[in-house]
Amino acid sequence: MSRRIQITVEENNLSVKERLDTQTIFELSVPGRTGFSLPPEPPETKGVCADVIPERFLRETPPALPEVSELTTMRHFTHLSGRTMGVETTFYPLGSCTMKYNPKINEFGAGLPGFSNLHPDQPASTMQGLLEAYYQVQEILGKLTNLPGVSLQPAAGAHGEFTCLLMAKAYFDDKGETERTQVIIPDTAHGTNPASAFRVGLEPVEIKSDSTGRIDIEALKKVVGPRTACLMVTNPNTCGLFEDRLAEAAEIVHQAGGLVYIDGANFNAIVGRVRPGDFGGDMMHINLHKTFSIPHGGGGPGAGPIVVRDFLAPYLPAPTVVKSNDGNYDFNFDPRSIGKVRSYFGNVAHVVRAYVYLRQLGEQGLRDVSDYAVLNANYLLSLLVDKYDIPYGKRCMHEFVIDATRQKKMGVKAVDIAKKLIDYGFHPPTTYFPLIVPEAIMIEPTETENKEMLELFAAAMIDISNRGSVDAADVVDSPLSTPVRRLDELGAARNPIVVEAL
Amino acid sequence: MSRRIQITVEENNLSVKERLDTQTIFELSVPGRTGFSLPPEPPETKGVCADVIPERFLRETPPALPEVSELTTMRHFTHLSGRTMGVETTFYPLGSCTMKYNPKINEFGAGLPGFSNLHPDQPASTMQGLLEAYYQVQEILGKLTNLPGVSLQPAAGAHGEFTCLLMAKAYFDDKGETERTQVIIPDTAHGTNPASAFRVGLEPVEIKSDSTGRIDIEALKKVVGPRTACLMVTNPNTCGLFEDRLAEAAEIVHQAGGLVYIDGANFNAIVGRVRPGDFGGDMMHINLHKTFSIPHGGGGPGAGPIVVRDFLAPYLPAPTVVKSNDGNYDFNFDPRSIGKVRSYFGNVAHVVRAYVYLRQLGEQGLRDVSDYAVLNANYLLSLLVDKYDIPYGKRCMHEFVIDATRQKKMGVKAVDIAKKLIDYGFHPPTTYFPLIVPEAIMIEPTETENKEMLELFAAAMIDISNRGSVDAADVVDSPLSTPVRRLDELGAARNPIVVEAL
Amino acid sequence: MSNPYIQATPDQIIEMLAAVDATSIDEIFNDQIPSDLQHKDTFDIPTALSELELQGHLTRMAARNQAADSLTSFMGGGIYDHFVPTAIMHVANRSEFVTGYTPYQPEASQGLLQAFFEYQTLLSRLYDMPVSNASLYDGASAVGEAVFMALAVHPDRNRIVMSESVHPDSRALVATYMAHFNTKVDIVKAGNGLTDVQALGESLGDDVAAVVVQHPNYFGCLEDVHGIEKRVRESGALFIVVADPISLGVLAPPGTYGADIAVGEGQPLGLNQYAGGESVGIFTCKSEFMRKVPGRLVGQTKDREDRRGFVLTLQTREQHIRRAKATSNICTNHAHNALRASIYMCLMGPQGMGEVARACVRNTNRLKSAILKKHTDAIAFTAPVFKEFVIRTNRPAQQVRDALLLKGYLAGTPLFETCGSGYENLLLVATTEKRTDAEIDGFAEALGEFL
Amino acid sequence: MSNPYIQATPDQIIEMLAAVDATSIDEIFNDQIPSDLQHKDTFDIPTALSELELQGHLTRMAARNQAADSLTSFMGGGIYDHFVPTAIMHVANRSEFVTGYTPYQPEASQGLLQAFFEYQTLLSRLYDMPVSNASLYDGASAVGEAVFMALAVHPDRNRIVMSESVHPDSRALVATYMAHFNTKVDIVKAGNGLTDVQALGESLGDDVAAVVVQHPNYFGCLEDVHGIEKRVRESGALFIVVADPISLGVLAPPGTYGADIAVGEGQPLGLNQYAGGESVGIFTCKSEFMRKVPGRLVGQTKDREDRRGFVLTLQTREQHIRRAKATSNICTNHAHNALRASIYMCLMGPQGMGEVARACVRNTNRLKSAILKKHTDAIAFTAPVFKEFVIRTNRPAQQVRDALLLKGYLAGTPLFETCGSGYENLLLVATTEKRTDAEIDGFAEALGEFL
Ligand SMILES: Cc1ncc(COP(=O)(O)O)c(C=O)c1O
Ligand SMILES: Cc1ncc(COP(=O)(O)O)c(C=O)c1O
Repeated sequence: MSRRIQITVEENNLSVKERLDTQTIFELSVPGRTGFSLPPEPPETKGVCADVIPERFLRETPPALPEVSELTTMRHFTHLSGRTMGVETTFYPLGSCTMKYNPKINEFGAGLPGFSNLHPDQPASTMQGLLEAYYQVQEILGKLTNLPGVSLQPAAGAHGEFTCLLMAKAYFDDKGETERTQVIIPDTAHGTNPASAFRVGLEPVEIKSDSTGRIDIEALKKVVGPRTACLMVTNPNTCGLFEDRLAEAAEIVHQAGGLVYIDGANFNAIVGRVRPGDFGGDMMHINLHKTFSIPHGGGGPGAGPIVVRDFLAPYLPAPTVVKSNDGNYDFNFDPRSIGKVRSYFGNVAHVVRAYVYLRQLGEQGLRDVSDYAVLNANYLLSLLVDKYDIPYGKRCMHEFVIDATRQKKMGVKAVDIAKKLIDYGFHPPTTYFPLIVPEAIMIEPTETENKEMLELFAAAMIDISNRGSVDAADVVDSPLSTPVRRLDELGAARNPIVVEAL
Repeated sequence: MSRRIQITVEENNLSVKERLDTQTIFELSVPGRTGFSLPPEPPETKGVCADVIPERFLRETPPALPEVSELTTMRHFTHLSGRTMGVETTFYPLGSCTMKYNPKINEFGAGLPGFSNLHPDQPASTMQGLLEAYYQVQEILGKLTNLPGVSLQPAAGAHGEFTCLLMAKAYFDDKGETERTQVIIPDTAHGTNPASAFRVGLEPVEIKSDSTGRIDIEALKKVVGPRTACLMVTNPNTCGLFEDRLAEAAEIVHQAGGLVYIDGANFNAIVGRVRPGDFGGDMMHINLHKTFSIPHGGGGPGAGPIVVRDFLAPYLPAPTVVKSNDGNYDFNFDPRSIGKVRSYFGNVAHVVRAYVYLRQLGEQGLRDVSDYAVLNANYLLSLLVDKYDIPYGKRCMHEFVIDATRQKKMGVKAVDIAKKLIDYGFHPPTTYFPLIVPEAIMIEPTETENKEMLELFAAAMIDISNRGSVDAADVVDSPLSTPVRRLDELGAARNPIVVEAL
Repeated sequence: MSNPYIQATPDQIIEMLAAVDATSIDEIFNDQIPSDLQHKDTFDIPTALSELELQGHLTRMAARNQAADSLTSFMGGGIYDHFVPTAIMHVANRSEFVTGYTPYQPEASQGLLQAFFEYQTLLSRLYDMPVSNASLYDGASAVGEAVFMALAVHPDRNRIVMSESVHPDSRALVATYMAHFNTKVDIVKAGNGLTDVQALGESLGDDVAAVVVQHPNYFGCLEDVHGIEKRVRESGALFIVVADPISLGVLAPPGTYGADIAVGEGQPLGLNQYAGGESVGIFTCKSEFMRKVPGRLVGQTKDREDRRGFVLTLQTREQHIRRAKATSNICTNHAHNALRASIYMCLMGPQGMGEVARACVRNTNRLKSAILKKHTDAIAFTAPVFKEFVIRTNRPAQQVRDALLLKGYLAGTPLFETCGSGYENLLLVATTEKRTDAEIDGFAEALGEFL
Repeated sequence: MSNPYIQATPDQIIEMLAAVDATSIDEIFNDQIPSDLQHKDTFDIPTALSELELQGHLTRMAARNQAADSLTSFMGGGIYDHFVPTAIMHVANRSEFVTGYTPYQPEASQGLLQAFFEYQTLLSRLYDMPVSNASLYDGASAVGEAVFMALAVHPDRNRIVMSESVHPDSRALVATYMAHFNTKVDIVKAGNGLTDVQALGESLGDDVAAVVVQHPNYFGCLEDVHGIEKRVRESGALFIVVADPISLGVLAPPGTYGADIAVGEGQPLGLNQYAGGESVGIFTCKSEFMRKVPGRLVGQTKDREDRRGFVLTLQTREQHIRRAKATSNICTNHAHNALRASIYMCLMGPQGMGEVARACVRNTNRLKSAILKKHTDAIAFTAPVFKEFVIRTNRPAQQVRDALLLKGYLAGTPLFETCGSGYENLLLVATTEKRTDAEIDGFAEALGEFL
């Protein structure tokens, strides 16, 4: 990340360095310049559209895309990458996001042309290698969760939630229980949970967590009943706590005829050790881009496979992959399937990556994931416990939430700590989530970080708190090392500019 | 490139950010940590060495390599890349180095496993695709230079020089002219020329350039004679000037029984327009990593193919690639060959890259190379001509040398201008070469840069000169935007530390 | 250690356990998780392979697929064998782009944010629509989101009208998405390869929230978008257009014929085919709907020192703020695929987009003519097309596909497989800019006996 | 424009020409180059192909090679099918590393310089030699440079003694390099696969500047380096050792047995085989020779603010300063391959280097045993080996190689092709850590009939 050096050759108020680094690709455009290498266009092709396509269908002017060279394009995006932090730039303890290292052998598999050049409408016989990967990932995810019905179609976690809730509705419809329209969701839940519920025409019912940050069984009992479609729980929850009474809660919901949905975003904490099917889950999504080492791509694509109990499996989106007795693989379209939630087969390249990861780690390697994710989180927590308020005790699963209320009193809020961390060279943790902790800082180190890094980060956190107590303004003034300082987000929303003017 | 922000958590005098960014890989090592994924070692393998290898051959302790994870390694080298400028970071007008854009389609070709997994001892019948690329590159280079004997073996330009001079010696030996031991080299020559001459047991004889920066024909006449093995000329020369009397000079040398060697480092200026065989060259090396778009790799590998006249072709290093009547390709070992100058076949991946480049550009595209390399250089020169001394007039070939003597008088030397350019966001040009221009700044924009960039660079150059006249110290104090400021090179040489102490 | 990515050394584990007051990792778990919930048995999953072994294993696995790098592809129907410039992956694969998360901390991710802002601008200009979001999952779910948005714009309407010529997966997806949303989805027939505009007009009413049309449609044909728009406008419904971005190199963009929302599948913009799995959902709309847009939006703003910068904006639309009331449940989107599509559009520019599109038109026309020469009735639908069309075969198209596979062709999509009965002898073929004249002529020749 | 990498637009060309006072580009050339030197005719080279066409063209061309990803390789003799960790290229291919030049401006290239400093340190530690340079071209030219350096150290000596068991290309290269340098090169026989130490001793004298031995040698055998060193030491010549870096995972490094200069081919350190074309010349030596080292050296120093930094150092050794008197003519080296080798060594560390080396020993031993079981005389040389050995075949080894190719094996190097007559029925095979037991046993089986 570059510190701006003021240089005096200015034009439009931009220094040379800024002009080199910060213009948009549109500002770099020069009429007539090109960046492609296509076969020369035969003269007769110039007029082909007029010949075969009625004029009313034709575009009058070419689209106003930038006219730039390949070199300009490469430099431009290289500059943009230089203004972006990633896991290979620095520690990225963004809570709830499991920013673990993305192994490069995954990319080896995903990059093979034998996978990347397939067309989805090819016959299954011509993609047995791919279907085997699909089948294996289905099998393994089913076994890790003890929820044997698997679909790799959903494109992300939220998409998996939505898909499972659709399946729940179809299931209740089949049973004639159309009055089950409520989804019970603890107040620690991620925003996608209520949003997904709404999307399938269900009504989210929020319940408050108890003082330990977990499901309040009494509160649950109050709302559960014949209108309950689902209880939707994240386990470990977003406070980094294991819902140790979830089996009990599930029992209550099951008794009332409802289903239990597990938001598997935090599966990294328990993979290889606890099977969500064993603590009452009936359906669950898994973020391959969290637990299973798929890179996040700056926001996506991810992949949100779902795993469900046997009796829900027929409703899975179509198709799934099955293995026949002769050892061949094929697609299966169950007539009871809820249908399609995505075109074709899901985020295929990610399934290949996950296949590689699962095969490389195996059973013991996966158990190591949760072991060391939890050890790292507890160790980092132990380093911060003196300086920061710890709402939920000294033990945590793979992540933990600290509360900067003490620091806020000195004039340094969670957001200020986050920004100052950037100047120390770290990507900040998640802030202000979960909503039930006022100055929440949610820290997830993951199993792939080392002790030295955790200590360095803790040193920075402690130093920021110390600074805050003597000179809050110094912290509030951060970040200073970034290409821009704090941005006017309110202004952006008030008068939104979402495309560059022509 | 990041500006250092001082953070107070210090340990060994290093801030957190410095510890994240600047440690050596050895400092990051932790005993017992590993970064590989190999099959588990069978227990019996642990002792296999003791079983089959006598103890005196065995290592007592493992090598003291760093013990780091894959993630640490990736972060470490990612940080190092962030402290390095490249052509895709910024304009890199390093004179004599032809820092043009390296097309990505070259990498597509070079990266195909069908090329990269070949073993050199495989029979020719199993690598016809590779041999075809070799053959085609040989053919095309021969035609572009009108020097039809081609070897792709030399690993770099200097290696090509050395190889050709060896061939010249072999040739003269065959003719019984063993007294030809002198190589006449103009004072503008690159240091590799005299160094290569010395390496084959020849004696470099330097001649001064004339006042136009070109070969002094009278000076040449004085030294040429029966002891002359070669005249070694760079054309265009390192002042960016075409040696327009080279044909005449060659005539003189040929009359005296000598050969003419062309240093083809500047071939980019004339490719597709002038064939060095037509202006008297008998042998020449070509830097694929200059004219033919091979990336420089931070110093190498390059590739230095040589092209020679027919009568010298038998002496080429072995093997060359030939095409037989049935259309198959094979290796050819000429008994008169000087032998081997490199193991196997040269820098094979680079030959593939060059093949791709030559095929993509074709004849007209190659001519465009020199056309626009020359236009760009002349245009940039025209923008600087008012502010800087121009030793050799307003016309140049693909590069030009300016003299900062005027600026030096204000207290700003060529080196200061170079360093200040870094703060403006550019890689500096070559400085203090050629040696005959005291405050030489040698600028080579290449054909792949655009007019806007040339103007931005010129603006920076002019601004630096202007600043120098009012505040020389500001320029001398540069660079400030880099991870380190000017380094003590003298101290480094006085007390060399070339490996990290254990 | 069985997991090569874990860095803790035995010594460090001891130190860390001491610091957290535990004697073993198990103890930390046992403190928090009832023992009976912990699975002590094997999971019975395949044994671990090292990276060394995986390189060979994966190479062999990929070799069990037959892909377009060894076969000649005439596949289309949503995913295409278009040219992918090599430069894209070289810069898109920089680890900052690959490994970063959604840019929640704008100062640490200005590069990503600017890239998404540029993506939005590029799509807005290509589709001639004032607003684009920062990507959705794929083309089909973009249709689904568009329908949801239309229902939010028209909360009093509960019917969607869709043409049969929309991609079958998009149709299926909308059916799934709406199944439990108290909304009816009516399909208008497209018998001769084109939406029956008359029937469409008749199916409209003031209960219709949106009409969805694809242009060029699934069968390759150009729809009477102007005629359709007029009818949609009259009904007050929103006009949702699904458009292939490559077609917009030459075709009039949805903004010019009155689309309220224009969506599409972005794979053709420099993404690999990847069995349909390397997708990006394009979502653009009119300005008036900006605050109802699903997914991420990046906005331009200023920092404290008045420098331009970019942030995620209008976040109050989103689930993490608005929860159930959000405009969509989307969180993770398809950012990296959007980035790659952006790089593609930058490299191509207006001229390259035009050349690619014209080459598609030309090649498709060449194949069509060659086929017509073989059999004058072999082209199923007569409407003008862009880059694909439907062939009528003299036997079930699946048999034709299988026979041509043996000759080295990926011969197209037997429509029976995607559209069901009634489509037995129809084969959908696409001809992109990558096909050479020799390939096209050879394919026409090979098809000959099946027409 | 036929060249896709040129950015000048027609308008800009006009402006630029005006600025330089020319009416055409030709005029700029004509001002400087006599017209008769300008080639106006065609160059008759193959016509241009666009990137779109090249992707297919190159894929087909590569498919005309049969490489180790589809065949099982037992090739060795200098270039090996070792495991290449995937991570290497992901970070080494960052464009800053790929496109930068030699770091002449240290402030702008600290990353490269530090990487080369680390490379030097890694090699120094692996070979147990106090100094390493920043790379040479390849293993063979590293031998050549070592010999040159020895001659510079001993300007009064003009003979080099080399064992026949040194890689034939290295021997050939030294012969070429010395052919015109007034230096004689004597070859000591290695009849039974090992240097004849007796004969070597006898060939020494006070005119010998250096003795070159390879260990493990070209035939795979471990040389009596201790015995040789003693004799070399007595003669006052420099002891130059060529050593495979992978072997040093288990073998005693050259520094422990008195090498003055230790060199090697770095391909096994994570570089692709690439027909021998992805090489790096390893060059290490004793401290006393530091100022005579060929090629680049990076040194550690401080900046004005006392921060650690790195620079090219001892540049007065080099051609651009010292010209003819330079320690070498090398300018461009093999920096990027050195970088990749560094990354390999970091990933492997001491433990990985040990495991790889032991797996080579184990696999080689397994193959040897299996072959011995087939035919007790089939192993040509009895000396202990590291990862390769020579098989005696019952017919010319070239025929064996060709026959086994049809069975999917790259069966090794027929020594006749590299060592000439006398070696007709000898086949050099290597067994790296990548070979599985099944592959080894299958190969032994397949060899059976040829022993
Ligand atoms: C707890 C939780 N649930 C659900 C999600 C949504 O997953 P996705 O972003 O893959 O849609 C997230 C993502 O951050 C999450 O943290
Ligand atoms: C004029 C000239 N000659 C020769 C060389 C040497 O070429 P190489 O570095 O490829 O050995 C160079 C390299 O900079 C050069 O500029």
